[in-house]
Amino acid sequence: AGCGDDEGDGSTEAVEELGELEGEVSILAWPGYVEDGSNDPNVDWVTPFEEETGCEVTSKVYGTSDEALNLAKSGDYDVIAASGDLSLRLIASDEAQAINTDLVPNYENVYDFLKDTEWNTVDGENYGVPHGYGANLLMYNKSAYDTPPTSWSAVFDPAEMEGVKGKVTAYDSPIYIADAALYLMNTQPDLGIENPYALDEDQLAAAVEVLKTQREYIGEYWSDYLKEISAFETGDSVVGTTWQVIVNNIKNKDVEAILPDEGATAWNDTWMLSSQAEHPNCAYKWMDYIISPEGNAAATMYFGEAPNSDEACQVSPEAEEHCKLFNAGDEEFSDKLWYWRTPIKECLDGRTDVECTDYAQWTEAWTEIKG
Amino acid sequence: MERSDRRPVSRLLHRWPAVRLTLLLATPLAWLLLVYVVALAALLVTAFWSTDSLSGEIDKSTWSLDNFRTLFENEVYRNVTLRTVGVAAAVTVIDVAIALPIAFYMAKMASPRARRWLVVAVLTPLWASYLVKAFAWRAVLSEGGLVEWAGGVLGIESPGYGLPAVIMTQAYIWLPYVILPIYAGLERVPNSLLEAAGDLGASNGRAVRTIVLPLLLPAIIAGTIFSFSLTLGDYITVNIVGGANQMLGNLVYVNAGAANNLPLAATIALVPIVIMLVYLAIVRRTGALENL
Amino acid sequence: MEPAIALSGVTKHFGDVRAVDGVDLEIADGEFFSMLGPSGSGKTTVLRLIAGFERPTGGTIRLSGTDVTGAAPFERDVNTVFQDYALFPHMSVLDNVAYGLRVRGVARRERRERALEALAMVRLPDVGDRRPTQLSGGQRQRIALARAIVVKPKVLLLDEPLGALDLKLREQMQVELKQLQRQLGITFVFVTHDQEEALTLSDRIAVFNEGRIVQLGTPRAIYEDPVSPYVASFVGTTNLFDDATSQRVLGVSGSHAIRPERLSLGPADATSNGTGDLVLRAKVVEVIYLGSANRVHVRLEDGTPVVVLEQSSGSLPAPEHRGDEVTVRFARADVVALAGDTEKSGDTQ
Amino acid sequence: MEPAIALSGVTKHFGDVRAVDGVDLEIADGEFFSMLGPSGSGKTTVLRLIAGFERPTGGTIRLSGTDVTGAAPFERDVNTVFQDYALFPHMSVLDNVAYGLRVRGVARRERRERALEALAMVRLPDVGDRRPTQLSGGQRQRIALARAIVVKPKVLLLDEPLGALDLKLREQMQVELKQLQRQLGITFVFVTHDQEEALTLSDRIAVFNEGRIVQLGTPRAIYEDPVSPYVASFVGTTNLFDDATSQRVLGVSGSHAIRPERLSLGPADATSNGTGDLVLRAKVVEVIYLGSANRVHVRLEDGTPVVVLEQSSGSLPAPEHRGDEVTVRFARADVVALAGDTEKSGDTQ
Amino acid sequence: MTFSTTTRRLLAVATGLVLLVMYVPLLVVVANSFNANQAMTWPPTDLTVEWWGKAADSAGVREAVWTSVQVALLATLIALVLGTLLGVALSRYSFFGRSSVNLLVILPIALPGVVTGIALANGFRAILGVDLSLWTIVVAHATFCIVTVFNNVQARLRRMGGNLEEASADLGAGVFMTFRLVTFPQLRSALLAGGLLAFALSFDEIIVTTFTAGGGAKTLPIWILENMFRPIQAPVVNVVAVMLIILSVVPIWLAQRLSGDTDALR
Ligand SMILES: Nc1ncnc2c1ncn2[C@@H]1O[C@H](COP(=O)(O)OP(=O)(O)OP(=O)(O)O)[C@@H](O)[C@H]1O
Ligand SMILES: Nc1ncnc2c1ncn2[C@@H]1O[C@H](COP(=O)(O)OP(=O)(O)OP(=O)(O)O)[C@@H](O)[C@H]1O
Ligand SMILES: NCCCCNCCCN
Ligand SMILES: [Mg+2]
Ligand SMILES: [Mg+2]
Repeated sequence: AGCGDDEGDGSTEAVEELGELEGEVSILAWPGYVEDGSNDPNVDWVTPFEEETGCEVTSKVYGTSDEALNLAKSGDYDVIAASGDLSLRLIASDEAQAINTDLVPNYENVYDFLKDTEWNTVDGENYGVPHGYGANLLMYNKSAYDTPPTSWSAVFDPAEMEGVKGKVTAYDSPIYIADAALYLMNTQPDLGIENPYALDEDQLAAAVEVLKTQREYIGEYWSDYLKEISAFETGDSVVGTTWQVIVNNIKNKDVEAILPDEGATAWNDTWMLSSQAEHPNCAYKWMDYIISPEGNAAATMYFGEAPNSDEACQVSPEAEEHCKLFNAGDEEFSDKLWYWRTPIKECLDGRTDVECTDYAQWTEAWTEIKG
Repeated sequence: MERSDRRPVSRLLHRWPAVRLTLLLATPLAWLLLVYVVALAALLVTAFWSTDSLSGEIDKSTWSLDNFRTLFENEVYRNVTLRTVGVAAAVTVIDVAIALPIAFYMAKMASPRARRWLVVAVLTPLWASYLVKAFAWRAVLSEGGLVEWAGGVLGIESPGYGLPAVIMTQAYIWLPYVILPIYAGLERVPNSLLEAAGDLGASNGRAVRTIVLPLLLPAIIAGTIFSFSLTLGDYITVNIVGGANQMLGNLVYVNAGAANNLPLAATIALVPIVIMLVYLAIVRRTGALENL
Repeated sequence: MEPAIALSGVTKHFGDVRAVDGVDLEIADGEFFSMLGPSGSGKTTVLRLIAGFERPTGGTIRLSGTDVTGAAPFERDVNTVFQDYALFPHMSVLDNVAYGLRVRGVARRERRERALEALAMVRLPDVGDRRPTQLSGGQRQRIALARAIVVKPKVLLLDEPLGALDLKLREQMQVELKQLQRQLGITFVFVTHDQEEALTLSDRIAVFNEGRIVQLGTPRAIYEDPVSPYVASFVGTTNLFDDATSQRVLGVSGSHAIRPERLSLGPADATSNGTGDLVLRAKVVEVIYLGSANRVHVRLEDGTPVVVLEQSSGSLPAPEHRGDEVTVRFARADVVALAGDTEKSGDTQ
Repeated sequence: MEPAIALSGVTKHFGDVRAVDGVDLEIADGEFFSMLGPSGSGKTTVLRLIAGFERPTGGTIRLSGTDVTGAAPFERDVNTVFQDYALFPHMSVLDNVAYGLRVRGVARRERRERALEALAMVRLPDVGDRRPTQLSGGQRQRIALARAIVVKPKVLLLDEPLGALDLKLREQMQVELKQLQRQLGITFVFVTHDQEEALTLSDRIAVFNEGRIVQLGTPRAIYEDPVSPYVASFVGTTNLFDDATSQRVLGVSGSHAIRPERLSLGPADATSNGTGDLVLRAKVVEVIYLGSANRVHVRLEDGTPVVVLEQSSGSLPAPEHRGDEVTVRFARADVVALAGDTEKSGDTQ
Repeated sequence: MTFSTTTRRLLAVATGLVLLVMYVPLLVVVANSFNANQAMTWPPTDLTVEWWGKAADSAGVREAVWTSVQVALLATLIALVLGTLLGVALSRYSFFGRSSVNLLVILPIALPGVVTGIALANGFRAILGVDLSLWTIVVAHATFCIVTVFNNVQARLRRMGGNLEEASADLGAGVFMTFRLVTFPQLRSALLAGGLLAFALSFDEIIVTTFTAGGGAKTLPIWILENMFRPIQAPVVNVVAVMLIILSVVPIWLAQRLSGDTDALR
């Protein structure tokens, strides 16, 4: 079947070939993923795409994965940049359609360890192409410590937090429960946590307990980076989770970030095609463009995450520099990362004897933790 | 009367006041009912449904009181409600306390010329974006921020981020909305009443307490509707300067906009709705609703 | 004894406007004192100065000998009945009346009793529970009065208290005011621009013009011996003759005035008959029926317009129609010689 | 000829209030017709019914023979001068005056000319460019008049047009109104509660009470032959004697009235001297100086209070002080026999 | 009324202090627009005009401002029409349910924005089945702006009384002509006042807008919120805010000019 005539029915069959370009495409993405120079004339990778394909881009940004799901449901968007905690929810709610990676030539460059992962592939069907990835690092202000922390215990162990009480920060989303679970995985093996996104009720309760304790030491939670940057810049916060891009933007020399020994939670974003896409052909063009070395390098460098291919790392000396900083392609580094997934009842770690807690429960728990 | 023949519509309208009234009311009422009341009612209905957590689809087939149970049984909601109402009340009290003397000075003491300028001065901050102002307060209250920077000599410490910061920032942002109705209300209190009170032996303070305040009550309440309701629903300021705290607005926002649990969001939203309706019902008799 | 109120050299400027311009005034204890004058002549301002709502630009104000020039209204033993009544809309009538007692810390019970007494005094014993808005204009006026007298001030200031009432009610209230004043023995300072009211009620009257007192005296003195054409024409209707007319009509020089009621009409052929009265030929221009009298506008032979007031006392035949030939008769003694200019001030366009 | 205005059986209820209660009334072309009555008696409502601002609950209204009962104000050839003037504050005086012409589509030029003419007629030729707020009360009143007459209505309705003016100005405007009406030949329907004003100006007067016309007639008829104690006491001051008093004082039965100006005072030992006049002994209670007259309150020997109006005509000695013994003299012919009850209505608390 | 000099001074000082506190955060905004540190920390260490240059080049700002102006103008226009109709109806007629209508008008402003936001968003999408767009923002804003116009109109009409309209009818003007020549001119400054407040409310609204904005419609507050997530852009936001403060003088002065009284500013 040609593309574009069966939109909206939630078909999961990937198309065979591309049809005529529609002349426009509507994109839903994290801030900084779709820059057309309107905010800064020097930051623009959309215009070349538009010139090349004739597909006029409109875009909307979202603040959290949860907000994105809501927006995606409106059906206003053809392509969606989804983190791992969102992608499965989009698929489950029939908001995403399977794609044909053959129609995305640049797909072949993508690091293998990003392909066919649980958050972009279901039952062997690809639901998108990988964009970039990054870790939720541990950031701290050296001046607050005699010996700089090396473990997540810096933000979970009361003894360690005592010295920085009121200056600890954490990411403001239910998905942050996974960070606590990861910590428990290492500190309380008895709980039997195998995957921080697959928690049964007891395991969740344990994580919640850790977080409730942590709550006493929290100065503020963050979800937008300006807040996080300013807090570390001024010293309102001295330790907490962060993204590499935030570290890069902090001028305070005492602030640095590490990947702790336990590893970390992380995200890997996927460009997905909406099941309601009205401009699927332009959408395919966009997906191909944004994972192309040039497009991908530009976007991931601007946002501050690792690009999805070595080719992207080689487009310029700056890109090479960038890739080093972000450990791009470093599988060893990547192995330490637990990419965001959507917790569901069916345990992601393969357990069948228990039911796991789903995202709704996590959300409720998060409300409770914050109190 | 040749004139009359040219105005069939005017004549008709004159003859049938009910027609005139109907024509006047039809559009605005239809708007308010169709756009707003229906939407609110639908929201109320939603509160009895539930959401599938993975797909985010609303399950409309089963009606249940689960959301209400969550709301009433989970301590968190009670705490957040109390916290939010407390913050809103504090903001309102502070705003009224600040607005009264300012408005009094503007309306009863300043020269007409100064009055104009004061009104402009009070209004101008409204145009600086709400978000920008909230962030400016972040800079004011931060560690080593303006408060500590300027107050350093005096040993003044910033309260830091948290509920006091939320209260200060919200009080700041909504202050003009409270000053204006109170100022307008004061202008409507005839000077002769104040004079009569003084004449009968009341000191100025006494005259203000026994005459001005009671007469001003509707205007004050009109102002409090703004500050109270705007604070009651806010979730942005608390994110910016509220430290680790959350308010009702955050819960509604997180469930509706983020967690995609509209039924629960609708249920939580009923809390501020009920609070405001009760408040409106109480103040309705004072005539405040005509002073907004 | 010290005068109840003494103003000396009191001046009040509002920017460029000299609202009050060097007023010297002594008002005796228990006097019913009126201030009469056209709009903007400064009456209200003088009152507000006495009450303490305004501070004088210059001069001093003494109450019973004490200098109160800088004192606040609540420090003065003086109460005001405002023109717009200034009743507190959020209080019941009783609370309004009791207000002055309340701020003086009088106990609730006594407050109530004395307020009810005051209400009885203004003959409204039963409206205590109402709100001021539920009263008619005349009733509000009396409540304002009751509110002022309940604290037993030494001086009561009244700014056109009857201005908003209709004629019938106004006359009734005039009588009551006068009675009340006598009964209480309080000094009344009464502002009005109704000359009849001033004449009816006052012991003494001050006629104001442009911030100054132009004449001060008893009603009779003001009415019968106006010092200037301005006063003559402002207080009551009068026939004013300027110098030229006086010479022509009366055969004397200088400005003169004669009141319409001092003139009488006679048949066209009447003569002075040796009474010494002046008898002048005239033609009737207009007859206005006033019920208790006729106001007859005539024109003398030389064209001078003259107004004659003929009381319908039954004895004189009612003058007939316009155009009739008549004679105007008056005694020379009733002609008042005026000082000052003949310019008629007080006329409003 | 058809009457300019004819009301038959006109009734207007506001909820339970019967504001107008079965009024029949014909007003002739060119008549100066006044409606007199206490507050709330329905005068304004009748006017508003004629103007078309209210629709009658019952009855019909005809203008020059045409039934206009259901017609809108803008369909009626009738104009109103409002008590508060209702000048359009956002328009210049000229635009105000020209308004009626503008809505009739008269060309700008002609509009201007005719408006200026009307302004000249009310003797304010130069204020066209001002705003209404820049005028004094009296001037506004005239502008309201000019605005109403510029469209040459057949009937002009005036609702207490002089109510807001002070006495001096009011008298002046009365004269001008009367002149204007004569000059234009328009029917005037004039509402007032000032009886003197009604007497002064009107061809005929309707006295209202509780939504009904209680007497209709010329000023003289109303003043001199009141049909009831109510009318007698409402129009002018009067001495009312109820049946018992009449028998005691006058020796006749039934209610009677006599006007204060029909009474005169004499020395205590005066007698009727065969004139047939009644001479009664009395004691002076109060003397009120009115300038042009003295109002003397006396008490007859049997205790009946009587008011005597003594014009200060110069010939009589001014009556002395309270407590003096005097005689009251009057002609039997001046006593008016009244029908109806003696209850004095029209008194307002 | 006389007040003691002490009272006067005390209140004058209080007024001055409050105004000072009102303007200090605005000064921080101004300072930050020149602050070389993009995290807007205090005090600014280095000054730069870089952000002003960036703001001048930013098409996104311009588009967002234009979108906000469009939304605010349209919402204000609708509010003016609906608010006037309601104001006239409620001040010139008494009818059954009058106070309920009054309450209904107030509800959208009295209920918190987040409630209005989710109710309308849900209403648009689930009930009416319309896509969110600029128009849904306009509808939402107009709904809570009606009350500002309504209140001003009602207050003005009550003060004006019915006499002027009767005088107009009396002089021969029909219903519409009376409205055009008398009622409307009388309402003008009230409409200006209500409209200005409505415009301000809409222009700065973020919460209701967040819920009712579609993909294509980006109002200025939304743009600002988005850019708060973009560290590199944050200082540009301050520049925009400073520009807004400066530009706000235009409508405020306009209102003063047109109405000649402070009435229009409420
Ligand atoms: N607060 C004020 N500010 C400026 N001018 C004032 C003020 N109060 C009074 N005036 C001016 O002072 C003059 C005297 O005013 P005042 O009110 O005393 O007159 P009045 O004799 O009471 O007049 P009316 O009979 O109209 O009440 C007037 O010219 C008036 O405009
Ligand atoms: N619109 C109305 N609604 C209800 N009652 C009304 C209305 N208009 C007038 N009335 C009542 O009708 C009666 C007659 O009123 P109207 O205004 O005609 O009296 P009036 O003779 O003009 O009195 P005034 O001398 O006080 O002007 C009064 O009792 C009044 O309260
Ligand atoms: N200046 C920001 C004002 C925001 C007002 N929002 C009102 C929404 C009411 N539901
Ligand atoms: Mg005065
Ligand atoms: Mg009336």
